[in-house]
Amino acid sequence: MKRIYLDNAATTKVDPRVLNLMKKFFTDKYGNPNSLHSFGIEAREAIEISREKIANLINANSNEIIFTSGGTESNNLAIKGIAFANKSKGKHIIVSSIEHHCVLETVHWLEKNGFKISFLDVDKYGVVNIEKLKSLIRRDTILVSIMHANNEIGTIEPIKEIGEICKDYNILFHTDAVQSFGKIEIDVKKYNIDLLSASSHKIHGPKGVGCLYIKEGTKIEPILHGGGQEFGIRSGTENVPGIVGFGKAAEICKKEMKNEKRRIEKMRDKLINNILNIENTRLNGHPKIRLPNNVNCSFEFIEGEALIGILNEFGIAASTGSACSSRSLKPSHVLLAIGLSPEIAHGSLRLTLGRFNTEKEIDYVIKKIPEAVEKLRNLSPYKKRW
Amino acid sequence: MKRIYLDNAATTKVDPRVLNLMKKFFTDKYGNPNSLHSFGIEAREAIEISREKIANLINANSNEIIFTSGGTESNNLAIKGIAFANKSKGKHIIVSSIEHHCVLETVHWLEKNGFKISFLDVDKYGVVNIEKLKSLIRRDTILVSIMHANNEIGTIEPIKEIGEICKDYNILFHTDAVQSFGKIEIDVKKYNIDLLSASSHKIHGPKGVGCLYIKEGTKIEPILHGGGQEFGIRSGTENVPGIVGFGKAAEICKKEMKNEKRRIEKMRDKLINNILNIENTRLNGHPKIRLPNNVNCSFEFIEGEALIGILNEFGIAASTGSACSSRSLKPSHVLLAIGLSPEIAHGSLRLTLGRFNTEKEIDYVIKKIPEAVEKLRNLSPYKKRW
Amino acid sequence: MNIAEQYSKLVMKHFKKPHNYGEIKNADGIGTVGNPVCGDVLKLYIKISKNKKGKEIIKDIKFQTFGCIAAIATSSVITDIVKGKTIEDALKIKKEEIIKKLGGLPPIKVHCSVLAVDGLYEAIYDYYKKSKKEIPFFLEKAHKEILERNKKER
Amino acid sequence: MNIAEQYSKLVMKHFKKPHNYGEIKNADGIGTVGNPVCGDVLKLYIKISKNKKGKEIIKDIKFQTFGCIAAIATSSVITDIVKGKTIEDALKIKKEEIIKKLGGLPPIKVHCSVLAVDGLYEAIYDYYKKSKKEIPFFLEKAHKEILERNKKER
Ligand SMILES: Cc1ncc(COP(=O)(O)O)c(C=O)c1O
Ligand SMILES: Cc1ncc(COP(=O)(O)O)c(C=O)c1O
Repeated sequence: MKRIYLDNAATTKVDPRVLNLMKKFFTDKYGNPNSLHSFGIEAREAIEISREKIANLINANSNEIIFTSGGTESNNLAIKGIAFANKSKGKHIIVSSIEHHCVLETVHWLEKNGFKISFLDVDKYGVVNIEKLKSLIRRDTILVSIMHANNEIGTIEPIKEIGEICKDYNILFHTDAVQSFGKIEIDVKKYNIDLLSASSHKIHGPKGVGCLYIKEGTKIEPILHGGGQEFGIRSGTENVPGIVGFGKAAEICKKEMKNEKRRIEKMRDKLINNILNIENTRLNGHPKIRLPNNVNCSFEFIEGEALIGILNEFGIAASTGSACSSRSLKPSHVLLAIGLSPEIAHGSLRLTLGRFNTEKEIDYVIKKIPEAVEKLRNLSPYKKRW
Repeated sequence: MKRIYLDNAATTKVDPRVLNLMKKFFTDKYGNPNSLHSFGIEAREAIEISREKIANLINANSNEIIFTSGGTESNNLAIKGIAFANKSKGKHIIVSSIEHHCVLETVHWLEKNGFKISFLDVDKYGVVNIEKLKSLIRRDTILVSIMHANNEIGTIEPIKEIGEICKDYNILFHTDAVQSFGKIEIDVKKYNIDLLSASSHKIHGPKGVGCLYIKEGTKIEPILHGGGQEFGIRSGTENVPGIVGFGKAAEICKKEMKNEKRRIEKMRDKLINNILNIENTRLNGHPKIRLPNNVNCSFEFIEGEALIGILNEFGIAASTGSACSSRSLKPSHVLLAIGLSPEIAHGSLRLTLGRFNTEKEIDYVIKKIPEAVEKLRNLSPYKKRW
Repeated sequence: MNIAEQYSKLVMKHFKKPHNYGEIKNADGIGTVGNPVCGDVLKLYIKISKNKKGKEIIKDIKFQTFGCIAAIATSSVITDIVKGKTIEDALKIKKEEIIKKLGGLPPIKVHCSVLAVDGLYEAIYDYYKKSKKEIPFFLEKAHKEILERNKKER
Repeated sequence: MNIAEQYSKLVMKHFKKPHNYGEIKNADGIGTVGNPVCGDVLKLYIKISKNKKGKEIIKDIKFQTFGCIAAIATSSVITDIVKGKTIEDALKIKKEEIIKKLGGLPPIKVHCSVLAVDGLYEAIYDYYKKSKKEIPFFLEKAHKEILERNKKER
């Protein structure tokens, strides 16, 4: 059976052009970039070229890019690294209530270790409350961390305004751009961003590599100590093929962003329009200010994991914010934060598009989703009302 | 020019069999192992198979293996994770003085954060002083971390004895086995090891992946917080192709260890014997109890970086413990710890063998090294004596 | 956690083609258990008649479920198990039997098998109630416990 | 840090084929600078004669170096620079000139160019001393500073 992958917010297929470039760094140019000899030289050159490509995509300087093992590590490094380096200045950090787990768990850990955390709430579309942000700022606030775009509902946050506020108050601003990086324009200078996290496997690059942009001059403490790689900020032998792949993936994104955005938005809108034709269905996230590739809907009376199960039988790979799909048996904190009742949160479906999705696939999906919903609603004790 | 790679302790060429298995996980089975659908299923299965292969190599259970981004992260996780989880019990940690930077820098960081560290010295061969170990143990000692084999001089430490002592005193024992894993036998049960670090790129697997063995029931705090992957101990989307490659690499090591050890030891001994024929030259590390693939010698009157430079011109990739090759301008702490004077440490050369080295290559190297040494000694103001 | 980690082939079989789903219009007893807030609601309909020996049996049983794959599969399998059984025997069912019939359930989904058993108890309780029969002590007790469970997160 | 990061093509050229290396048996002046503990020792030999105008020139110069690639390359290049120069002009050499002639040096290796200049000063100092000439004040001062530097880590 042909499979249709609509879970590109979870991870993506590596672009063959990316893999192609990576290959020789496994079995041919396999040196350690810290070695003196020719194998080391060619590996070093390769990662520096990648660094430039990444920097280019967000208007940074290449010495501001630190390679990590992925988005989770980048967020941990950004938040813990800034917290530890600035604890003499203050111990208060502000994050939004819809951050990714790796931000939330990190600040919870900091909270247990003497830091104070404020959680900024969001409106029904998932947009953070800018006025509230100002009121949360204290004299000991050292960091504001607010994601660029939400991974579940696709809402894009007003990071330019947030950056300005942080600048005015002289507070460091970190943004988790894992979902927006390479998909929509980012300019760290224009947006006054001090730290920015990105992950390779979300942009058709390989898994196991990510980066943290750190504005020049920003004091940060490492979280992985050792040989002093990555300007002393992130030790560990560099993942050369991974970094090369990430760089290539970023380069492709930059080149193709404009057209891809248009192409993917068109498919997104087609999906949304058709899904909303199903009765007792709603769109989650902002109707306009959302990622080009994100669709998130809730179907009343059915549960998301079961829906994923049926779609999977149809060859469609999708995701849900239902409790039943999580380890914790709690529905998505993001869906609850935008005011969904738990039962509606349980019935959510996320479809996220990528470079390799086609119009034809979308047409198939549009046919199959009502079928799947209908099948589960037929099993449900609630058919028209709760 | 054909190049000869003799820096396998720094990193290794990925075995084509490994890359071959990895490939489809980039562009075909590219799912996120945490996804519900079929892409997720196949990715999950793949990493669980890898986990078993890794566990097999060291006689662990597969739920005792945590995948990380490499040896550096494994060591950071082991030491910080145990320190944080046990700080109510005690804050004293013992490490050897010849640990890898990522262990030493980690304990230095802990020291700055309220932990007490004791450094165990070594004899002239780099073997830790077992009697001294016992005398360093205190009532608040929570962890002993001593490497299995040293990355510079190849000396193998008596970890079985250390494991017994730790068991007797009821102290956790961590060993950095990055250099020994897959090369010599390890049995975590027989050796009473509680935590063990390994890295894929040292055993002809891909860079950017490693693992930490954590004995079942051992309390440890994560250092990367987030989605709760890897049994909640190491968050972040799993590097599926990397993990698959690491597993395959471990499987090959297990299968071929016996023969490979013999083959590589033979080349090692040939190298050593021939190098020691050069006058004013000595072997560093233990003459017998050393890694099958490690050669480390010092040539008087010349400096290592220059020697690497000339060997590189001959197409030979090697490494040195000279200050000039390091960021810090300090010679190798390992060479100093075994009692070498700085000038002798500066003249050190490390040759480390791997699966793809051949007898023929070794013959060429044996011819070229005296030439290189001679060339530099001709430039040197010291010819026969300091 | 994903489907592979969680679910046996048998679970998936029941999920894909559930047995005995739907409503029984003139049911003799209906059990409704679970809580939509937790993402699991099961409604079990039973039809009672007597066998040759004059014992009451569950002649027909159907379910409606709002819930995950495991909830649907456990609902389906319990209808298989008890259909045709005497009420007496049906009341002997344990969650372990359901789990076994499904070739296992992941630990985090065991509560779904409890839900199925609860649903059956409640349907029988409802039948007793409606038909004004005397309700055995243990069933009265179970009923109270189930009401408690429905309020909490499962 | 590796060779690519550090070294220009010119550095590598001098390293691979150093100019003017070796000893001058009956040198007029010898400068020895650096410290083997730090991994850098340079010995510069000079031979002095007079040019047509009667000024003293460095007629020949050779070096011996125990040290890294940068140490060898800076040694080689300073011999190129000063060979044939008057002592007066030779003493005007700055480390910047050496670095420029090598197409740059990585920051961590700049001390090697200082070593080369020091070696030259010391060789000239030694020549003045041996030939019992009056030592200019600035050279005496430089000599003292160099002795200090030799003791420390460079
Ligand atoms: C918004 C966001 N932040 C962080 C992460 C973590 O990135 P990674 O999977 O590379 O660890 C993800 C994806 O999982 C994400 O969507
Ligand atoms: C003994 C030892 N420990 C730890 C490491 C670090 O491993 P990695 O390079 O995978 O971070 C290395 C190699 O660099 C090593 O040789």
